[in-house]
Amino acid sequence: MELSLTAEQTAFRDEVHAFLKESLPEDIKHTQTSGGHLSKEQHQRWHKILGDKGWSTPLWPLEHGGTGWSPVEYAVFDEECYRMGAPRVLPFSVSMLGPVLINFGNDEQRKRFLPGIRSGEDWWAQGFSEPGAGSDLASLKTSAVRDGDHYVVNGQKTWTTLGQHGDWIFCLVRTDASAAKPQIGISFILIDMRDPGVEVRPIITLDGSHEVNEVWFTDVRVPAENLVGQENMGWTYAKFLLQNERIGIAGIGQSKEQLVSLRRLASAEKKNGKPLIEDPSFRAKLSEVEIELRALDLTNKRMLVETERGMDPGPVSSMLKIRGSEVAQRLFELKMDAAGLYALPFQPEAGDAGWNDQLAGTLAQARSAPHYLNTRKISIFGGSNEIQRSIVSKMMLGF
Amino acid sequence: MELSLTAEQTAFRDEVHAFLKESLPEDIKHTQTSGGHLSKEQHQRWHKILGDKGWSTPLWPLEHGGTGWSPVEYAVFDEECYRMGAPRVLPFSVSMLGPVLINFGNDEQRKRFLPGIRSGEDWWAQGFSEPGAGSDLASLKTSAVRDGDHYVVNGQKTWTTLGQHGDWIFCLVRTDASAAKPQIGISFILIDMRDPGVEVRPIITLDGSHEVNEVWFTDVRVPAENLVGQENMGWTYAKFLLQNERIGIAGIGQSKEQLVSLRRLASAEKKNGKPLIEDPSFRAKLSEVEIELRALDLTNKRMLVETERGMDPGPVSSMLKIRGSEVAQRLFELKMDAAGLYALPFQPEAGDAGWNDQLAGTLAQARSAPHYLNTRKISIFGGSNEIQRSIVSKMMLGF
Amino acid sequence: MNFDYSEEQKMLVQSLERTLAKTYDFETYRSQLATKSSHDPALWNSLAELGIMAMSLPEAAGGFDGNHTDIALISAELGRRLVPEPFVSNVVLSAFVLNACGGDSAAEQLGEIATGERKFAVGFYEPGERHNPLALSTKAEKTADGWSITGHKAVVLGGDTASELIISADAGGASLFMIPADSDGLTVRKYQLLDGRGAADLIFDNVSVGADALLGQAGQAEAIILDAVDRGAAALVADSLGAIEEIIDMTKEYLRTRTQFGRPIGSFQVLAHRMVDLLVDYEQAKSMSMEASVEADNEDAATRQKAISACKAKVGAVSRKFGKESIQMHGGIGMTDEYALGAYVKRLLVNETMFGDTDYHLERYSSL
Amino acid sequence: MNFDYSEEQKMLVQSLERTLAKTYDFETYRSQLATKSSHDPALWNSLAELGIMAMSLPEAAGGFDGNHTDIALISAELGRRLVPEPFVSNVVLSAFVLNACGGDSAAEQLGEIATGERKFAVGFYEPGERHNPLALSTKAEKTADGWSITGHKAVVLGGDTASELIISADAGGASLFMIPADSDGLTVRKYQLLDGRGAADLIFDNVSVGADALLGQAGQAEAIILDAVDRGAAALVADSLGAIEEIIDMTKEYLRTRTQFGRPIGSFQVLAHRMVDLLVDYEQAKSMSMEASVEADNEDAATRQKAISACKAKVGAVSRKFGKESIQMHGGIGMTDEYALGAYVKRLLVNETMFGDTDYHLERYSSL
Repeated sequence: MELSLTAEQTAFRDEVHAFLKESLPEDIKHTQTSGGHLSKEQHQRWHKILGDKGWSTPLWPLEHGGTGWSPVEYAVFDEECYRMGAPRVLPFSVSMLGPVLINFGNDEQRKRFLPGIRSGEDWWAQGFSEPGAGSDLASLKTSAVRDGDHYVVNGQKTWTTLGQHGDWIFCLVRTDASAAKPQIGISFILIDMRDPGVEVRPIITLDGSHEVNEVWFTDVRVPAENLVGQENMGWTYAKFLLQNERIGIAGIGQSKEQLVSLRRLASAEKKNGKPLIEDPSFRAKLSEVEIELRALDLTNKRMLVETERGMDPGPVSSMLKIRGSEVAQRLFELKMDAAGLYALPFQPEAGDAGWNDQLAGTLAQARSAPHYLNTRKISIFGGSNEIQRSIVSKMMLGF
Repeated sequence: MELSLTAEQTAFRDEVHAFLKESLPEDIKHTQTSGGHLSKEQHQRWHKILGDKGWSTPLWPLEHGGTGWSPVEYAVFDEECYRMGAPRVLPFSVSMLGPVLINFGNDEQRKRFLPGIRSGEDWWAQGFSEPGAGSDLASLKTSAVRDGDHYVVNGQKTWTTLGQHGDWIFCLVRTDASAAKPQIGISFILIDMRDPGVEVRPIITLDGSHEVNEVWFTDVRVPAENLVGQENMGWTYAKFLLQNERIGIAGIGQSKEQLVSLRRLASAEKKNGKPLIEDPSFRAKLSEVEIELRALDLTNKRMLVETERGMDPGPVSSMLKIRGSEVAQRLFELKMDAAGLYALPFQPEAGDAGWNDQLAGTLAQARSAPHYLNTRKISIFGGSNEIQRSIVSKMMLGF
Repeated sequence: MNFDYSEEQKMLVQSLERTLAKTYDFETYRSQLATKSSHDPALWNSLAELGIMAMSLPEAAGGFDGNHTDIALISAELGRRLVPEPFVSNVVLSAFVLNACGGDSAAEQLGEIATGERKFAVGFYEPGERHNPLALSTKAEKTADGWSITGHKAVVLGGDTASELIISADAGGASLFMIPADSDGLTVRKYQLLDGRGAADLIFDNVSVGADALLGQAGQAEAIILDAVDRGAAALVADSLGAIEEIIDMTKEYLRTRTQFGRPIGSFQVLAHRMVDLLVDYEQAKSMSMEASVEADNEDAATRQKAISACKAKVGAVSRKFGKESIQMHGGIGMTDEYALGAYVKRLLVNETMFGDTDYHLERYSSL
Repeated sequence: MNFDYSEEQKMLVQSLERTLAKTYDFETYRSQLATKSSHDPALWNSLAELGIMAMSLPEAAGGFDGNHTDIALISAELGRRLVPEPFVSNVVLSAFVLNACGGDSAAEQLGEIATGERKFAVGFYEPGERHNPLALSTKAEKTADGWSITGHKAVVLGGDTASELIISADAGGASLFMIPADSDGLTVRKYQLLDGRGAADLIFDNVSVGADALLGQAGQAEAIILDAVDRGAAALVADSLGAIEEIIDMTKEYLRTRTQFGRPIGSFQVLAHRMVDLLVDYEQAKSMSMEASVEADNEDAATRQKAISACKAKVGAVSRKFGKESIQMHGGIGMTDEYALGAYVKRLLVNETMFGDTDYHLERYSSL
């Protein structure tokens, strides 16, 4: 047993560090570390820089542009990114769609779409959830009816993250309404969001930010060649996609970054004339979450290694998502509490690029409550923690 | 709104206080406040003293020997008992069986049994749970088959608290095995434990104490006149009995007594050279449970008053039991933690009357872990907290 | 011992309920937020006409000589409807301070509060000293014809709408001053809080005021400050209870009607049982809120502080749990701005944090 | 970075597993408890023959020069089988102290530990000073031909079976002494702990010992004490992990097979989801336990202490939760002495509390 990095892994970390130091644009780093929202241009610029380096799709098979990194190397990369203030590439194209196209798409589709994913030129959105189909994803209603060499799509998707920037959206649609079980009769299809009949409507979340959207489809004509895999087999691909998320799902890098920023805030705040971070009751809470994160970091690496060796990945990703989201939410909560009274003024624009009005409190204080509120979502979206628990209990208890 | 006691209520409290001061035997007080086990003789002696005063069955109707106290007066009495170190009368005869006999028994049964309950001369045990019927009480299997003017009882009851002292046991038995639903076909019957075929076997609990028992029935012949109410209607009486428990179910008096004893222990223990009770982290935990108990005390009184005015008693007793057990368990847990290393030596006899061996640590330390372990039962027995939550959710959510 | 409200109290609440039900629903709230103001004069006037500002004030000032249980009842209704108007800053804090300090103009000013025609706000807290209302860096120096004040007051509730600002400053010990909002050298940095209520930071740079700006005696204000904060805390706790009751209704309804996997989500045991725990917590919080509303008027400071801190800590912890759990149970819809739940969760966050957060009160309780 | 055990380690554990499976089941454990002794010479000898005492000891003393991951593996098996034998007090604490202090007889004594033929115990803690191993009231005064020791050592693990007692005493600073258990003036008050392991209180009343009773240098023992305690803590944490794994198996099995309301109780969602949370907690505890077993040998005290405290605090909290939840899920049967669950819960309680409880380590972690 050896829990330190090997010499090779240390060298790899140094390589990542050197690359990020040289290549990460200052403005992107600043937006990222101050808790602001990256603009579309910032997202795409950074994606392209990584893509040019060959690091935008590290977990793909080598022949499609992957790096061949081990899970531990990926974790090292992930952490170094957060340590240096580098954003993560959005998961929709790289971690979700890409593996599906590689495994279930055809050559034509791979040739057409993988380059735009690697470079970040194509902005992909995810079209799974619907108003009536949240946790119960299989009850989705958006329909795709075959009409010659097209499908005609009608319906509504929701919670589409950053769909306002989208060029393309991959959707689950119902192609056979008469199927015996709701899981049957679903297909996986790619829709150009610039086509007529596609409308994106913003959803403002309770923290005042515009991150998610509704996407409406009215008689949208989608070429049949945009169907991925076989018709009515979409549920299989969707399950593959969701299980495939386990690497990075615990959010270790992000939580380590938040821990640093929490410590910074608590050092600046005062209690009884001394820095808050020296207060015994605050320290105990800080230590608890710090220890939980320390454990999660090791658990994450250990489980990824075990998965590589054949352990069932199903419960692993769910377990990591459950505890990872709890740790992240706790960190944001402590940050809000540490911010004190200045968590209360509501200045949601304060995180936007270019906002230059006068703040009540510091930017870290101003962003603390919106961040707390915003991160309530991480135990809801992408399969709520209740759903994750049911997945684990099904696999490990049989119920 | 007036949250203090009225002048009448204060006078009543003083009356209770004066009576206890005069009448509570020193040895009983000592066993009770040192966390020991009362002997059968001590239980019965105290029951008789209360009975002679007319206070052993305070909540019964006046004509059967009740006192006519209001719920708040009963709460005042209960608290004063704990403040003075007086034991509570065991609930099996007084709170459980008595009201059933009064409401559903016949005159003959009332004449025969109520006096022995009031005086405490008859020791009653409860025979509800069975090995296969814990939370799912209605699945009980003990059978009573009519044979002339007797029932012949066969089967096994378990978790019978202090059944080793029992003269009588009231049981739920199955009188109709063919009934459509398990709740139907159950009868409520009184069995003389001194009859042939009744065998009591001790269950030692994980804290090393003998408090609960198995009671086995082999061809026990019970006179038919010992059937309470109608045959096959026992489930109705059992539900009545369980709902009837709400007064006192929150265990306020006992928890207040434990809080005092926890403070005493934490004042004697040292941490970093100062009394543990001055340690900020311990104080925060102490304050949290103290505040929870303060709230529970008011909630208890408020709900009892509301129940008197017609609020549905069902969710009330369940809610009080849930939170009351949580508070009590937390107090015992803090006590064990406060006891430090001297919680670890296992000296289960240390609480028994007459035990005079040399202790490691103080008696309070020695009893702390067994008490912690023993009180895990209070969220299990008498309808687990899970069952209580289901009762409340059924009533308040409809599920 | 009884837990009942008087007939007068019940009538007042009923008329307030009726008025708000008619004039102030969630859409009204959202439109008001869109105006970037915490205050709607028409609404404020109609509330004043109901007598809710006057209820707890002394008869001499045109009030009805009520007590803090009146305040609690009114606050609960305002919380239940998300009303952002500056009730607490005027009727609870300012009125208490003015009444306690006496002085020539107190009766007149209390009268103006009772009718709602003039607005005041009270600022004790300062940046960088968290929840301690007695930590005082703001200085008042004696000048030839009055005082010169320099300092910074943080997140002053109602500071955005008040024409008169009552603040604490060090003038040989904690002292209270009343200063017009338009004074030279005073910057009033206005904003809205998470839930739409208004506040301001007040920055005093050698602000000159007359000798009559001093309220009460110089250096003697500590007891009044602590008392005022306790009353503010008790009012916000009641406000939270109103909000929590609304959250309970919304969540129960959602659990009953939202279906997933072909059944109402409330029929999933984990959600049902968590809802039960919330209901028990609510009953506990309600009991503490009742006690706080009675003890807020207690003249024995130690008894009052102990009850208020117990209540603020308990209701704070319960509020936090309600916020998290109700959003989680709602799922995605609970995350959206156009659904009312989020607004209630934010109202609770403000109430938790103002006048001492949960940790502050837990520690104060421990030290008493 | 890898999480693997060596082939030697796997073989050792397998043979230990096999031996215990054959010779030591729950009924054996209960019979041993009934004898009121923590020690069965036959079992002890068979464990010694497997080499588990020698595994981590230096080659010079007949050991295999192993490290703390060996200790952790062995401890986990002993915890899994509830073995009360004094492994940790001898092989972890005493062996470490003897090795660290050197001295003429150290090699011989380590050899006796490796074969199991002589038993030692180490006592640092004292009554009334909770979990601080450096709080020292016991005094050692210099006499003409040695030392005179007076004081009280609390809850000394293995103190009931040891013939030699190693204790800390103040001799111009923390110092270590080895004293025969049958010395005049020494009272050894023996008892068993909650789970059947043995311990004793040691009361020294002017106990005279020779000059050679001093281990190492007078006044220089603090670092050794802290290091020894950390190793003891790491061993008990591994012991807890073994017990927790057994609790998981029992509880999963019970959830699958116990029926109520006509279905297995594990099919009730609240129980299933709580079991999942326990499984996640177990994985977290396991990771920390692995880290502790590696870091226990770290020569950098700050790094070692931080890792040990993180682990002891985390595993302590998880153990407490496992104890409560597993009993609750079992219901009545979990409360009984004749069902194994309670014994595991008690084993966890002892492990949690010895060598610093959760609070102690959380505070130490915070201060590092």
